Order: sequence, then C-alpha cells, then structure tokens
Amino acid sequence: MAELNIAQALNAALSSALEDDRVVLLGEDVGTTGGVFRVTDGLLQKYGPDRVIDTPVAESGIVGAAFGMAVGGMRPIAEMQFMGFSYPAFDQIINHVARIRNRSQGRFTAPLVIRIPYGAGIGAAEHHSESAEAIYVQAPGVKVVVPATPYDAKGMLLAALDDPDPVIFLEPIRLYRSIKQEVPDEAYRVPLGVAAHLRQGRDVSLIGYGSMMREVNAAADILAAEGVSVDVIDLRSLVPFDAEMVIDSAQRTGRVVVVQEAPRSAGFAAEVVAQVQEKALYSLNAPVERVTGYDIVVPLRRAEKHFVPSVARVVAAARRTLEP
Amino acid sequence: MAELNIAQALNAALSSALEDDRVVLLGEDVGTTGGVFRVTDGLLQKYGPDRVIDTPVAESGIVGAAFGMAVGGMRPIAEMQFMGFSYPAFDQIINHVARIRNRSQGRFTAPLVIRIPYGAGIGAAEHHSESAEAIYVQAPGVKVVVPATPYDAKGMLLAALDDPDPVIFLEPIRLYRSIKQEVPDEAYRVPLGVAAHLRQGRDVSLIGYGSMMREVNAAADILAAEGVSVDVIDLRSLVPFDAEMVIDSAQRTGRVVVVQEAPRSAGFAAEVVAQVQEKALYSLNAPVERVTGYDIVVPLRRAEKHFVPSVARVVAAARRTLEP
Amino acid sequence: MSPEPRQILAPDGTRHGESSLEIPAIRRLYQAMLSARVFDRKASAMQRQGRLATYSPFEGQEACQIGSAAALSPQDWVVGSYRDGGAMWLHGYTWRNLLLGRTGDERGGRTPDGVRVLPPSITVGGHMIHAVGLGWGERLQGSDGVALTLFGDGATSEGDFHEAMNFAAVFETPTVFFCQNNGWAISMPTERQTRSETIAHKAVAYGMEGVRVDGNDLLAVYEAATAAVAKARRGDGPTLIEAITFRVGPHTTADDPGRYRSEGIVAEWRERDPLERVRRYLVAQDAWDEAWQREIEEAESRAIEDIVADAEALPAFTPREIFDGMYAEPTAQLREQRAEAERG
Amino acid sequence: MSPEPRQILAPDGTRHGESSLEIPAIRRLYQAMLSARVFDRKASAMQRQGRLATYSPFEGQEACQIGSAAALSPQDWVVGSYRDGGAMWLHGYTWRNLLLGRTGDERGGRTPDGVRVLPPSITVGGHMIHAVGLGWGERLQGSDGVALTLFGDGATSEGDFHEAMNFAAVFETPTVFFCQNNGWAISMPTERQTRSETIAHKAVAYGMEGVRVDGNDLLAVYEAATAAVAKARRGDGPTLIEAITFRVGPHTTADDPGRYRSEGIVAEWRERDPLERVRRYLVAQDAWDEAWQREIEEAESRAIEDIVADAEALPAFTPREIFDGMYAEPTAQLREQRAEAERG
Ligand SMILES: Cc1ncc(C[n+]2csc(CCOP(=O)(O)OP(=O)(O)O)c2C)c(N)n1
Ligand SMILES: Cc1ncc(C[n+]2csc(CCOP(=O)(O)OP(=O)(O)O)c2C)c(N)n1
Ligand SMILES: [Mg+2]
Ligand SMILES: [Mg+2]
Repeated sequence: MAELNIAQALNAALSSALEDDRVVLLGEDVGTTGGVFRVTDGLLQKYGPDRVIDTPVAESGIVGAAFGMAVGGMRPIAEMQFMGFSYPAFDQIINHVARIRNRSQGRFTAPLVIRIPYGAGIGAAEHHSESAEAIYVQAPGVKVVVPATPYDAKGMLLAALDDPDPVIFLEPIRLYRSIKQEVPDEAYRVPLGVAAHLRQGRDVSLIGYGSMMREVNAAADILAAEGVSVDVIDLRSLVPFDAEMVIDSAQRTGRVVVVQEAPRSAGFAAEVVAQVQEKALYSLNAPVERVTGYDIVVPLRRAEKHFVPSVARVVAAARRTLEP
Repeated sequence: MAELNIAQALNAALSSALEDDRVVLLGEDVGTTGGVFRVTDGLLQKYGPDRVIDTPVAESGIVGAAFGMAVGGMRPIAEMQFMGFSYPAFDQIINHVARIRNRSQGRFTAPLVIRIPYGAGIGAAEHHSESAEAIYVQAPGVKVVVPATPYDAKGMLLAALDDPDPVIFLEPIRLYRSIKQEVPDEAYRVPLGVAAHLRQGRDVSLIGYGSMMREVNAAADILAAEGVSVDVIDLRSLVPFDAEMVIDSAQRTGRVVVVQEAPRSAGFAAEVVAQVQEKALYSLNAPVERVTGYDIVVPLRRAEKHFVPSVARVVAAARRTLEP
Repeated sequence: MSPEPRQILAPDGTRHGESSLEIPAIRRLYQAMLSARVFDRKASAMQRQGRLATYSPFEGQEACQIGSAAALSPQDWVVGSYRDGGAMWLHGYTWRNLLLGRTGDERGGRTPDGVRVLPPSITVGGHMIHAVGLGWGERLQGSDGVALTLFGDGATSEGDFHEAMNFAAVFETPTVFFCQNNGWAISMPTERQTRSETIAHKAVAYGMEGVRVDGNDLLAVYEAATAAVAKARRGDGPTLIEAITFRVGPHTTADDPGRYRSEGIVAEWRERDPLERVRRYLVAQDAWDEAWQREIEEAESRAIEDIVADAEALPAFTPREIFDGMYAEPTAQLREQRAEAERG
Repeated sequence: MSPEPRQILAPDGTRHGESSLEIPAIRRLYQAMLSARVFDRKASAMQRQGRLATYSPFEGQEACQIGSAAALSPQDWVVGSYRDGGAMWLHGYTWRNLLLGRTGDERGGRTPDGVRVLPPSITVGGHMIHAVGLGWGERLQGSDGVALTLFGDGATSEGDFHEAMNFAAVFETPTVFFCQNNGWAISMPTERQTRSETIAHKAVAYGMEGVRVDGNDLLAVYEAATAAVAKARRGDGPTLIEAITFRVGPHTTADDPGRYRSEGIVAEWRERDPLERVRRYLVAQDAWDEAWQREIEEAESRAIEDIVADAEALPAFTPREIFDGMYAEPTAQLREQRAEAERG
C-alpha cells in the first residue's frame, strides 16, 4: 500500500497493465515527457518505445491506429491530451470504435481504452477545460467511465483494460493531484457500471461523478453538519449507468440533486433526472434539482469559478429540495 | 403558392437565398448532381460554380472553409451529405463555429448554416440513419433547429440564414418527399426558437420534433378518435428550446410524452423531461414518458422498423400516462 | 515516381513486360475476376428487382481488386470500402457476407472465422488508418502479417487519409495503401478532387514510395501489389499504389451518372475492360475457351441466386436481437430497452 | 523545390543575396522584432510571477513572425496559433489583446475594429482551413485580400492541415501557408513527426508550390512571404512556405524542455539568433546604435508593464457577463441560467 494521488494511481495501473505484452500506450508526448500530467511518467524508460509510443499530433490517427491494433488482438490505451482535443477523433470513436462489434456481429471487437483528461478548475486556456462526456454517451457501443478517487482510478483503469468492449476513460484534471489515498500495490479491479454509495442517508440524495465529487462531498458535509441525513452516490460509470442505486436512493429520500460540471442542455444529468422521474416520480417530494455548468464555453481563468458548480450551489439546491 | 414537399421547399428557399451575393452553397455533389436528395437541384445551373460549389470529400474542410467565409462577411450554407458523415466536422463545429463569437467577444461571428439530413426509415446503409442531434446541443454557441413541414422548412432555412449566429439545420430524410403543403412563392421567415402548437388539448401532451412528427401526429389522431384531448407540440428548435410552451402544456395536461428518434441516453428528450419535472412537477399526474430510439446502432433495412419509434409506441406511452 | 502508369498487358491482350504469374495462375485470377463480375452484375440486377438495398457496383475495377488481394497470404488483412467486394471476397469474405449485408442484415458483416477481412466501411476515409493499426499490431505481436487497404480517389481528400499515411510512414507499419483512382467520387472528377500531379505523388508528403499502375491490367496490379506486400513483410514499410481505373456503372444503384459524365467516356473505358484484356491474352496462349467461361458464369450465377434466396429466407432480426451486437454483455439500460422493444 | 533553405543574411550578418528592403525598412522590422522579443520575455517573466496564466514563448521565431506579417496589407488576414503573437501584433492585434488573454480574460480576444487578425486558436491544426475560407471569401467579394496562416511542424500531422491545403489548391484560394518548423512539437522532434524529406515537400501532394526558407533570416522570410502574397493577390493561388527555425524557450511556461532536448542544441541555435543577425548587418551598415536599441527595449518594457497592470485592474467578468459572448441574443435557456448564476 502506498499513499497515491490519482495521477500516481493511474501511473501504477498503467505500469502494471504494461506487464501484459498486448498492452501499448499511444499518445502525444506520453513517452519522453511522461505526458502533460505526468500520468505516463517513467513508462517509456521501463517498457521501451515499442510499447509507449509518442505519436504525431493527430488524434483521429491515434484512435484509429489503436482501434486497428485492438481489432488485431492488442490491448492499446490511447491518450487524448485534453478533452478539447479529442473531437477530431470523434468520428473514429462513434463510427468505428463503438461499432465494430455490431458491424461484425461479434466477430471483431475493439477492446481499447481511450484516456481523456477533462474538466475545468485549473485556470487553463480555451479547449483545456471541457466536460463533453455526454457526446460519448450518445455513441452507443462504448462504455464511459470516470473515477473520482485514486483507488477507483487504478481499479477502474485495470477493469477497463480487461473489458471486452471499448472504454472511454475520463480523468478529472483538477483531482489529479488533490486527493491522496491508500492504494494497493498489486493489481485489482473495480467493476465498471457500479456506482459507489459513499454515504447513506434518508433526507436527500446527492448524485455526482468525476470532477464534481469534491464539491458533492463537501456539500454533504455541510448539510450533515446541519443535521440533514444525506445519501451520496458517485456514479463512476455513465455507460453502463447504475440506475438501480440511484432510483433506490431517490425512493428512499424523495429528494434528489444531480451534479455535473458539463453544460446543462442534454448533459448526463438530464438523463439521470429523466430516469428518476420515470421510475420514482411518486416518491419525489420536490423536483429533482440539477446543478450543472452552463450552456456556454468554459470561461477563462479569471471567471472560471463562476462556471464550475460550487459547493454553495450544491448545498442551495439540496436545501431547495428540503423546503417544505 | 405551390404544393411542395420538404425537399422542394428547401430548394425554393436556397434559390431565393442565393439572390443575395453573400450566399454560397458548399458540399459534396451539391452542384452537378443537385445533391443526393436533389435539394440543391438546378442551383448550379442558375447561380454558377462560384456560388454552388462541389467540394472534395472532406467534411472538416467544408465546414472550416465555410466558417472562414462567414467570418469574412459571406453567408455560406454548408451541406453534410448525411449526419453520419458530419462527425469529421465536429471539431470545427464545436471548437470554432460555435465559439468564435465568444472567443472574439463579438468582434467576429460565423453566421453560417450547416444543413444535415438525418434520421432513419429509408432502409439505408450504416451511417445513413443517424439522429445525433444531442451532440450538437452539447456544443454551446450554435443553434440547432429541425423543421418537419415544407412550410417550416423554407421559412426556417431563410430565418437560419438571417440569423447572426451559426445554425445547425437538420433535415428529416424520411419526410423529404412524404408531405406536401402549400408554400408561398415569396421569401418568408419562421422564427427560430419558437415551437409550433399543432393541436390544443387537455388530457395529454405529445412533444416531438423533426422526423418523429409524422408518428406523433398519427398517434394524436388515434388518441383523439378515442376521445382523448391531445395537446401536440412540434419543438422545431432544440437550441433555443421553447421550454415555455412545453411547460405550459405540461401544466395544463399533467401528462406528457416526449418523442425522439435518437438513442435514449442523454438525448434531447431527457432534457425536455428534466425541464418538465423541474418546472411542472406538481402538475404531473404520471411520469413523463420518453419514446425514443434505443442505445444501439440503427439497424439495417430488415430490422430498422424495430428501432424507429412507432405510432403504436407513442400511443401506448400516452395511454400509460392516462392510466388511473 | 513516373506519372506513366505501369502496364504489362495492353488492352489488346499483348504482353509487353515480365509477369511472375504462370498461365495456370493467370487462369485462376481470370476466373476470380469473372466470378466477381458475375456477382457484381447479379447484385445490381437484384437491387433493381428490389431484392437488395442500394448496391455500389465495382464493374471495371476487377483487376484492381483481384490483382491486389491475390498478393496476400492468409495472415494478412484486407480493409476495404463499400466498393471492394471483389478484393474482400478473394481474401475469404463471402458473397453471402456481401449479399446478406446488402439485403440490410447485420449478419452479413460477420466475417467467417479465421478470415482477416474487416466488414466494409461506408464512411469515406475512416478505414485506412485501421490498416495501419492492424499491420502495426501484427509486427508488435511478432508476426510478419501485412494489411492491405483499398480506397478511392475521393477518400484521399479526407483528413484521415493524411493521418493514416503519416502514421504508416513514421512507424514504418506493414501497410499497403491501394487507391483505386476510378476517375470519380460520385459526381466529382478526380481533377477537381485534387491538384496533385497524380495521386501517387501524394506519397512524397510522407516520404513514402508511390507507385502508379494501370488498374485495368491484372498483371501490372499483381506485380505492384506483390512488391509492396513483400516490402512490407520484410519490414521496409508502407507503399502507396495508385491504380488508374474506371467505374463503368453508377456510383450506386441510386445514382444517375448521366448527370455528370458522358456515355462517350464510358465507351472509351469499356475498350480497356480488365477482363477482356486477360481473356485476349489467354486466347493467344490457347488457355481460354468459351465453355469454361460459360461454366464459371453459370455456376456463379446460380450460386448467387441461391445465396440471395437463402438470405431472404433468413428471418430478420427480432426486436430482441437488434440489441445483441452492441456489447459483450448488454448493459442494464439495454436490457431495459430490449424488454421495451419486445413489448413493441 | 530545393531542400536547402533560402538564406539572404548569414548568421554573421553578411548579406549574400538581394533584398527588396532598404535600410530604413530593415530598421523598422528590426525594431518590430526587438519589440516582440521584449514582449515575449516580459510575458514569460510575468507568468513566472503568477501574473499571467500559461504562456507559449516564441523567442527565436521573431524573423518568421515579423518577416511574414510584414508582407501583408491591411485588407489581408492573419490566422495564427498560440505562438504567433509577433505576427498578429504586427498586423494590428495588440499586446494588450495578447496579455489580457493570457491573464485569462476573454476580452483579450477582441481584435481591434478594422484589424483583420483572428484571435489565436489553441487547438493544433483547426485554424489553417479558416484562412482558406477567408481568402476565398475575399475573392468572392471582389477583393484581392489574402490570408496568411501560421502554424507549426506538428500541425502538419493533423487531418485539417491536409484538407486545408487541398481546398486551397483545388479552389486556388489566395492563402499563404506559413509553417514555422521550429524542430519540435512539444517533446516530439520533427523527424519523428513526419518522414517527408522536408515539410515544403508536402506541397507536392496538393500540386502547390512549396518553398523552404531560413526562418531565422528576416530578409529571406520577407522575400518568400512577399512573393507568396503577391502571387496569391494576383490570383495565382496558394503557397506553402516552410521556415526553418527554433523555439529557444520551453513549449509553454509549464513545459520542461530538459526532458527531451539537450542544452547543446539550444546553444547552437542561439548562434543563429534572428535579431543578432540583423543587428550585425545594421552595424555593418552603420545603421544601429546601442542607445536606439536600449530606447526601444525600455519603452516596450514599460508599455508592457502598464498593459498588464491595466489588465489586472480590469474587473473580471461577473457571473452575468460570462453569458454575454455566446449569441447575439441570449437564448431563453441562457437567460434562465444567467439568473441562476447571478444568484450564485
Ligand atoms: C465521411 C463520408 N463523407 C461522405 C460520404 C458520401 N460518399 C459516399 S461514396 C463518396 C465518394 C467516394 O469517392 P471515392 O473515394 O473516389 O470512391 P469511389 O466511390 O469512387 O469508389 C461519398 C462522398 C461518405 N460515405 N463518408
Ligand atoms: C488538436 C490538438 N491536439 C493537441 C494539442 C496539444 N498541443 C498543443 S501545442 C502541441 C504541439 C504543436 O506543435 P507545433 O505544431 O510544431 O507548434 P509549436 O508548438 O512548435 O509552435 C500540442 C500537441 C492541441 N493544442 N490541439
Ligand atoms: Mg472514385
Ligand atoms: Mg513546432
């Protein structure tokens, strides 16, 4: 066991994954520099340039080549440097990665992992702060997962690699170095598609994922200190979505707040709300609240804080659901 | 006035638009052949190759070039041959078309229209049947509209061209030739962002858009014949979304069915449901029902019918909301 | 790179160059071209009868497809487009795969076990990079397998062509890029698709070898493909082959070529027919006879009738089955939606 | 195309070729390069003080940026990347635009009225096609305006580079593609980015003219750019210019170049410094003196201090204001969300 942050836990997972000869990493600057977030630090030195591959600047090429490798029996892990640079690969993802299993009726599969750092909060330049996970949810055939802790980061990355289907693996940029946690040295898996029930409560359910879990947990602390009994769920996986845990929670509390960093319209929170009201309408004591980013481009450093949902906004939303 | 189908109405709109020298059409096969759906038929002959431009096969290039033209004062209309081929242009759309106004704080704008035929129902090959409108809704900075009648097709296309902001203009493939309607010869505008209230009723609201309006209207007929008083709304515009008309309807009927052809998860229907429950929860007599395509690749010709929401599914959903 | 495409067999069937193929091998490839033509014509005809969905005929491109795929070994990969049924078939994808697919049935995409052919890609441009990854993966797995990708002149305009070519060159992947320059991308003639002197010249941008070949000449295509495959197998990297050919039919059965090209040019190209050329050569070598030809044609024709009849008899996917192909295990959402679909 | 980059001024300041620039003009451009250098160094320093967000220095590339933009007229367009502040500034974008942007303030992107410079694009590759559309639009509107786009060696690997080059060539748009081959794309050396003999060779794939020039030689860059701009203005189509240069500093202030390159190579390139070269030439022409140099440096330095202080004094966007840039009229959804944001 070692105290690791998310970036280190991912590095440990990748290093363990590379023990399997079928695994290769591809991406811009993943080798010599160890990646802009140092997630792949030291791996080139350890596994050599055939396994840790610095590529030309071409995201569609990276994903398309990784796809071909995966179809041919490898287990590639492709890195997009930032989510804002993953869009050129969107066609490859939605039209090929997500579809080859169905297109070939199971004869060919593409078990690859596409790692994408996402989210705002570090005052970065334009395109470096995106949360566009919903577009990948609209690409049937891929799984979309997002860890929020070092333990989950390692366990989910290894599970994603084992998965027979392609996985979009989102990494919350602003949590990379902000949380430390004991992480086992050996390989382990955290199953995909299962949410984490972080806190049991009766009064209100806070549902979040990825980069927003810090705010969600902080809001839960504040509410709990006020005597509110809070149920907290970290979805961890958007596809598959653990609706069961969410619905169960909604039925118990009757009050639900769904938190996402992405712009609001047709984001994943809308899906959660839709399912809650479909399956738990008669348990609801108040409208399900969405706390989200806005339908705008993420502001640059000086005004970014107005965009990313704050603890206060989450708390206020929870209080609204609790109003008599 | 002439009886026109949607393809003809669009052709009439384009022809009238081209009277303005700033307007050019760009796309694959839009010139010599008049487009795979003949929407641009005869325009090359009428306006010449500087205005109706057959391009190389390169969607990102088409949108990117049109973007540059728009920034420089032109009013380009770019065509994507099918929605399944628009994904290579997604980066240009989300990162540039949608953002130049904000990036330049209004100094530059990109008033272009991107026409995209979409939807299933004609037994076409893979990639020719997509309904991925939700990904464009997740690209703040563009408008996303979708006419369902010949009258709206012409009026909304001309409004889109007048719009100071970029517009993703979706054209429902299977309605191109299926409905005829009187369409004025002269130019007129149908404002964007305003839904159409097609039918007034008290018992249940049917909300749809684009390709699904045929099924929605047919379902309304069946329900009405049974004595159900049906409210029917054609959204026409997803961004901006006419929430007011929808909420008002939900408040009056207390029973709502939202219909979309796209895969379910994080589709636009989820957004409609989320807003209805946020603003009209206490009026709801039943969960808002979603009738949608499934989270799968649209099946090919022989099984496509199992995917596209049927009239029967819409009717059944409405009946479920009406159950005591 | 010479702008003059290499040719071994002239249109009149005379040979003016060396070929590594002996007569029996040429007969086998001629037979394959003939089968492909019969298939292609039958498929077009059946589409007109409404028995198949849109079909994209490859008539006129048989030498490209048979000549290139013939250069491969079973461990090699074929990654083609909607128009490359001939090459895919020679490498083990079946007429049944193609026809079932064209009836609009996903099961057509299920490549037979052991066969290394990807089901056809319909988007233009996206598939070439897959051949880069496949070839690269072979090398990383210690195999000397090669990947052949077929595509059109129009596909060279897509950004993905560029990225595929660049990756292949930078990583020296065992990939053969086989461009069938058939003169048109739907209605767009090649000279308005690109100003490159030739498509083969595009290889310069990647430091790759570019080769130009008469795409209606089976022997020339075969030699070029064989050389490129051998080079890739040796570890000497990728090659771009531009084969000059012509699509005699429409872009698809939904297309009306009268809108963009004259009958004259079609007639001109019929003179350069890839089958007739080999047939003349075989006749001169006393290695062709009418009965043999008729036998192949008839056998293939019957076989295709049977396959389509079988395909039509196959029950279409039920509402339940449309969910099966998406994931190894259906997600909770899909199980729920499947139940909904089954209710109807 | 010759693989040897054209040079007019040798690193020691001796001229061995013709230049259309007279001494006063060279002095003006030298002054511009010097201003740019002062700006660039100040910006890096201020970033280290935490006053600016990440900055991407262009030190070493001043001849490229000033020499290319100097070839333009006001009706022409400049479309550059995050590293092209020098060129953008010369064409009328201001240091204030750049600095305000780097504090993390959208108002930095507001190009002054009448100035034809797009705010910098951060995604690699996406912007070149914009220059194709802009130039094309000029022509369609009856103007002889030209669009200059600047980009790096890494950007040539993106599919969008390919589509931009192809469109420009096919439609003969008045576009000048100016590639600053500075040897690296973050940690990736150019020779692993592409196997093309040179980047200029990539023009062959489009039937475009490709030119190679010493990017640290102001006079050579200016001549190449002037020729390309004049050609585009005449209606004779686009040109690809590859300027061989070197980024002396890190990729951005967040980058540690020690991870991927040696100090030795940096020292080598410092010998070829683009400013020093012109200075030596001016000295030899008796057209330089220390006081002049110091005056420019100090004035620019003060100006930049003031701009940053002003920028910092500018109140950041309120929650209300972050919504204003999205549409001409905020949508109903944005009005609602704005009200929410204002409540906090
Ligand atoms: C990404 C994408 N864009 C557009 C299309 C529509 N389309 C189908 S075939 C074709 C022309 C392709 O021409 P070429 O590559 O020369 O191949 P050919 O059809 O001549 O064999 C086009 C534009 C597509 N299938 N995919
Ligand atoms: C589409 C995209 N992919 C990746 C990045 C991350 N990135 C920023 S700069 C850069 C390298 C660009 O190199 P080059 O084009 O040579 O320009 P230089 O930085 O050397 O001026 C990369 C990969 C990006 N900004 N956009
Ligand atoms: Mg072609
Ligand atoms: Mg560079």
